[in-house]
Amino acid sequence: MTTETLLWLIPLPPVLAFFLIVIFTNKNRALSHTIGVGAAALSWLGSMIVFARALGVHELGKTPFQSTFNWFPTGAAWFKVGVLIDPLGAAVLFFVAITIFMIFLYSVGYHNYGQPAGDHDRKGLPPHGATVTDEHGHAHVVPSIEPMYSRFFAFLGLFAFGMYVLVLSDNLLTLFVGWEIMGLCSYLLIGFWYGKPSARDAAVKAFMTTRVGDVFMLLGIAYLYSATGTLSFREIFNNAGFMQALATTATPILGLSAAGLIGLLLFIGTIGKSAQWPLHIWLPDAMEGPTPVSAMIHAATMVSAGVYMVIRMFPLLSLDPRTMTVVAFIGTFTAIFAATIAVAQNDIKRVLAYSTISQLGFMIAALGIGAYVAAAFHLITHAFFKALLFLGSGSVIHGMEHGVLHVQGEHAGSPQHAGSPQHAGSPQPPQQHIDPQDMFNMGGLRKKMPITFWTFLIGGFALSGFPLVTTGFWSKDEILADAWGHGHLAVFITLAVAAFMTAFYTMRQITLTFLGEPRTKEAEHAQETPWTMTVPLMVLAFFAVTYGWVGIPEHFPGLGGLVPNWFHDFVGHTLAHVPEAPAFSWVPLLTSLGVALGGLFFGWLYYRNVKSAKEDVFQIPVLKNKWYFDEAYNFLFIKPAYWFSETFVYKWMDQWLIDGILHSFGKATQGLGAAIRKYIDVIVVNGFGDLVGYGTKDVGQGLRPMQTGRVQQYMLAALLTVIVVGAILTFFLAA
Amino acid sequence: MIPLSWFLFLSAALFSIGLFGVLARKNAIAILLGIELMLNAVNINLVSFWRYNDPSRIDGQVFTVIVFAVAAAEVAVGLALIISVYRHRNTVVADEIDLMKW
Amino acid sequence: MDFLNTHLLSLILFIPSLAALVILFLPSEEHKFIRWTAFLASLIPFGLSVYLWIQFNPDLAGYQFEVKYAWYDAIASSLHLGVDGLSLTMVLLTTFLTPLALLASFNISDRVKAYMMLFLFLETGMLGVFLAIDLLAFFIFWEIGLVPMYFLINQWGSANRNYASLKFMIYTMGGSLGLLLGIQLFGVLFQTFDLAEIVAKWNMISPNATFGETTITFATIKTVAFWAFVVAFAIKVPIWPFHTWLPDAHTEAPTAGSMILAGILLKLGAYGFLRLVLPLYPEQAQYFSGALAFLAVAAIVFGALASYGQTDFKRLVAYSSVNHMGFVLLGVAAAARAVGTLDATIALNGAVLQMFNHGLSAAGMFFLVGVIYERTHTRDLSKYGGLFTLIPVYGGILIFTSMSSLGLPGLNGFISEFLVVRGSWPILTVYTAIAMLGLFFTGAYILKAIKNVLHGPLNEHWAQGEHKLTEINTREILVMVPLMALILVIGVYPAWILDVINKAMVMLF
Amino acid sequence: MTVLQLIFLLTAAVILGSAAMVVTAKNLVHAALWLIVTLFGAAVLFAILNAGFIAVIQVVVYIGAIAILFIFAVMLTRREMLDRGPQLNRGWWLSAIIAVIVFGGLAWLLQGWDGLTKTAPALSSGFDSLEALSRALVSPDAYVLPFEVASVLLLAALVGAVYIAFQRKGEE
Repeated sequence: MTTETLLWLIPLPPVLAFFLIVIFTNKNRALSHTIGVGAAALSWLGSMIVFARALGVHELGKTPFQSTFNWFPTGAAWFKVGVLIDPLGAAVLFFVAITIFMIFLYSVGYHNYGQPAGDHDRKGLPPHGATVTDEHGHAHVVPSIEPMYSRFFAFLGLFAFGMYVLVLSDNLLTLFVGWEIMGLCSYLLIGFWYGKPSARDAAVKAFMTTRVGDVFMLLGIAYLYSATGTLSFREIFNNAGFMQALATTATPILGLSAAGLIGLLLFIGTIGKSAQWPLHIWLPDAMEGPTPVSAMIHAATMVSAGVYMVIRMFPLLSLDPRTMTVVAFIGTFTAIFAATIAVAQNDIKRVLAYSTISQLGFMIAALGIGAYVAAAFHLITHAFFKALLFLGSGSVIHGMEHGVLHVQGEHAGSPQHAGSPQHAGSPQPPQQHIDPQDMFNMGGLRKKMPITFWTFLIGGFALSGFPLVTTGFWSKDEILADAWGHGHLAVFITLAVAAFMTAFYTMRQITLTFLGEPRTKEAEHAQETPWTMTVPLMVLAFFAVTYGWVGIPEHFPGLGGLVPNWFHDFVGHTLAHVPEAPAFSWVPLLTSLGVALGGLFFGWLYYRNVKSAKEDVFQIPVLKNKWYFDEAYNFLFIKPAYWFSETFVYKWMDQWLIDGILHSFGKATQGLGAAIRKYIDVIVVNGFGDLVGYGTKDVGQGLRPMQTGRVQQYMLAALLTVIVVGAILTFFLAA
Repeated sequence: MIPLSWFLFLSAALFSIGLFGVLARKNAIAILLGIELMLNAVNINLVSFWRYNDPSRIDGQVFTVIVFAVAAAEVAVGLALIISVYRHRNTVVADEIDLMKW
Repeated sequence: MDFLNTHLLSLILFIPSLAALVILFLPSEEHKFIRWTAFLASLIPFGLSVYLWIQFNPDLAGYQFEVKYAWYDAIASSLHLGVDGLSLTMVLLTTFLTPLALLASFNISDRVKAYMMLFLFLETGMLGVFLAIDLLAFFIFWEIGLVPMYFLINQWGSANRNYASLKFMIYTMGGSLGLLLGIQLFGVLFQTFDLAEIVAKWNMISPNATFGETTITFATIKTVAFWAFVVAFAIKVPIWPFHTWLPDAHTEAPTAGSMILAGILLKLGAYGFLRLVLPLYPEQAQYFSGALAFLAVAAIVFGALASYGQTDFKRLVAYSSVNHMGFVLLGVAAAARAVGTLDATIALNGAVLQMFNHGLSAAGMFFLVGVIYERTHTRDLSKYGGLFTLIPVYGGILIFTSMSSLGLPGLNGFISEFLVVRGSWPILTVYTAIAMLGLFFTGAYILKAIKNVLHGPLNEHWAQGEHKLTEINTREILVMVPLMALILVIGVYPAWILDVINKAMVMLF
Repeated sequence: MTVLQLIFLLTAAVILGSAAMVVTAKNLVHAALWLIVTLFGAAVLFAILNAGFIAVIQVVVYIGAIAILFIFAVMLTRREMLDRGPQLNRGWWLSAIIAVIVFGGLAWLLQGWDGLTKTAPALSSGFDSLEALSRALVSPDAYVLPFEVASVLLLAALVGAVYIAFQRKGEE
């Protein structure tokens, strides 16, 4: 099979799995997850083959794998869409395929495959556990299988399809298609437990917030398309004439060039999708979804998609320095802003969510200062370790839920609760004793869940940038080096502070969760998760460590040159002009060493003694409440929008003004009609009509007696008439 | 020879007498009798015109024959009607048979 | 076969009416038999339209399959039928939707015979507008379509149907008065009603020439006539601020009536813009394209906002039609301003495809609203809640269809909206940018509907007892399957239909 | 004055006299009998006019069938009418005047006509009016159609008369 054919085939298995599961196999759980995981495996296999072949091509940037076909006609020409694997695409495809496959596998365990159906579970709500009786007659409460198990794999399949489409696209339009399909899937998956109002609202929030970006992005696409007549990345970027024209055409907005404006419009799309300030608000709420979804959204796919798109469009963005400044500012600000919030969160997943926002800010900032390769590198390393962390946190929550159910089972075993399905018709969710996601309810889990602990530790260290062994160190170091090397001091300092905070809150998380002693009974009964969950953790942990080694700078003291800086070389060739790696400097290296180790150390130092949330000095209200952005948006945009829609547009404009005018027309016409009737119709027209009618009737009444019914009288009359008429004719007319 | 005018005047007189019968008699049967007189007057006219114009054209006689047929039919139906009315209303007075008035 | 080829259009046009006459002689108690007769009969025009689609040669300019029957010889009007790529698409949409609407009406048990007959007559009326290329015939079919719809709303509608049907009827008829006068003007001037001839002769008239004995110049006359046409079609589309009849009519109409109303009747107005306004008044359209664009953008934005502000599910969907049809007019306005350019062609492609797409998605949405209304007897969004649990198949279908309405890429709505935006951006930049606000709120109201109907805590009222909600049944699924299939097919591979539209647009303008 | 004229005048006197009796006789049986006299007179006139066949038919059909029918009818309905008041309407004088006017009008019309004094042409030898009549009645060129129609009319009258006068069960 040629590589081009393979490229076309890679996205298909997940989408076929989606349709198969939705239409045919949704009743059969085993078949559904087999299809889902199998499809992910097939796509993964295809991606690996493509990746291997891509490695074998010399100068893939100049001769990428590419194939197009006509999608729809525009005038005399056709709009072509196609698949493209250039170095950037290959690198992204690699991590996307692996993480997606791992997430599929992980979902099998996470949704408790093989467990009994829940006692009171119903569709749309998370499973509440099932009571089983063992051979000794003891009732235990164990985790129950997700009621919508098959549906989850269907959605995941569609999500994977969207991501593959996005990565494989050779043009902005199909990229946008994949982008939006993922948007839909994130909506469906965040709202997977749609019965919970919080999940439902989070889903809507996610969709609408990203849609703000999407409509701008659509404009950007339309603008770019009308300016160049094509949307294919290579056709635009490899055409110097286009680029020249885009860079020099002025637009009336902010003095930007056309390239700058297009870039800015597209970048707003990224702000929405990658949850950058000020559109970051949806991402933490998206934690309402099941954990594999969080991993999917935060690591492997959706938020990466935003960054991926800006990296793709980097040649265009870099044409206008003003746009680059905006990008750098947004990225840097988001990095530090989200980090401050992360410090004050207690929900294990929310910490990671803000951490994601912050790390995405790093990438955006890197792009903004022109560090193309560093951004791509951090995108990929981050994907690995953040997927690892999310899946790890999911594993922790899963283990904690086990503990929660165990404790609950003990209660259920006591006399007053024994055999208590009292409301069979209207299931009551069993009493939740504690929140299994709150880190202050955990502690000491390292003994209960060793695999989870070690993999989470690796992920956490990678996120913090633990020197030399973790990927995070290499990629973050490269960003700092670029910022320093290119003279963006403000960016450098801000990012360094953010990196310190990252290390700090990561260690806070690890300490609170795994170290020390269990703080609750539930945490004591936590249990390691099944192999379907731990295997993905280990695989991702492997990459979280090793992947960094492909991007060690050449001039790094000691290690530099041991392995060639393959990543920079490979991905850099995506661009027509390979960006130069910054010259080596001790300042960023020492800084990243310092902030990583310092953050980790202080985090451990402080939190090893903190026993409850009340003792935590970082529970600052403004941080805990995320700088009150949700409240502000609600007050500034959502409520006015709703008021404007319902009251102004509908009630006032449509119902009152327009319909009012219509009704007054109607009334005026009715009035006119009434007047005409009263003064003209009734008097003149009816008068005449009545005259004719009644007159005829009266005459008829008068003549009625003539109708005697007597034959002879009729005949007489007839004869008389004949005689008279005959006489008249004869004597007067004929004469 | 008898002039044509004699026949015509006779026929006119007979017609008028019949007409008077039709108009003046009370009894419906008598009215029918008057009609018979009028028909006979017509027949006399037809035959005389045949004889006095061109006897080789036989049309006058044919008409007379057809008048016979019509008269027979008319009398048959007319009398049947009268008998029927008589059965229902016990009268043969034409003036009393006035169901058709307004 | 030869007969079929020469009379194809007349067959498509009149078979529904013939079927209606056949139904007239069926016993009125045999509901099942009448339904099936109507449904099967309406499949014949669909089959013929597919055949027409296959036989149609998109590369030829002008009308194909023309037939001409003598009609009003005295005023030189004839029943002249023909199709080009534009009308072909609309004919296909009409004959495709009508059987589905009839299938959707199988639950009607009140005066089935009259209902089915009206529906079939309605189909003839609508097809007539798309097929006629004689202006008088066009106008007559235009008005014919109103009558069955009036009765469908008035007789089979819900509570406020009298008001809604009257508003619908008076508004549309009032609007078309100007159209009638305009058409009469052509008749008087050119002694013909043949569209092609009129377009040629009308555009030859110098704007400075005066009309008859008067001193009125043709520039004035053309401007007045232009607005007369625009108002007639704008009411039908409907374009803000002429749109208020639509939510009322839609909300009160029976389900299948709403399907046809949104799916096809609105397209008559848009079709009028493309078939008559642009060819007849290129200069005026260009001059007033800014005003048209303003109205279009107002429809897009206010339609979306009003939809977002609804608490009535059906009314919400009804307002979405205003929003979506605004994109059609935006494309038309862009094409009017820059006629002949590539951007204009793309905008027109988008507009026509948007007409087709909206026909699919709006019909589907109205049907789905009808399905749930029939079961719950309420349209109030706040009375639903969490129904996904009870009716997962319905929920899936609703999400799919509403995503088409939302313009999700991969489904049909995206292609057309993108083309319109792409085409109008270089021509009407600011308007297009403002229209994005409407696109944003499109998402808002769709999600609001899903949120209230399917998601959230289950409203226990519907969970058991006499109110227990039943799943969408096989017949209803069968109505939706063709719609969904086409939605997906156009979204994934639009070339088969866009090729026909594109060639027609290139040759027309 | 020839014999023929004399016979004519006598016959005419009989006809008019009996006709006057027909329309004035109180007893309807008498009126019917007087009608027979009138009809005989007419038969005589037909004979005078060389229409022997018509004369015979006049006697057979009119007197033999129609007049007898009248007598039957009179007898069937007699109960009611016998000698009960005048047999003429109250306005009989108006009828008389009209009859006179009609006669006067006809006479006035006739006396102005120049064919009045015409005399009968001689019948050609060998001419048989009966044969001519017969041929005319059955010849497709002449009167076969009216003849057949007349026969149908008679049949219809027969059926109609029977139907109308038939006394249905349950009546009376």
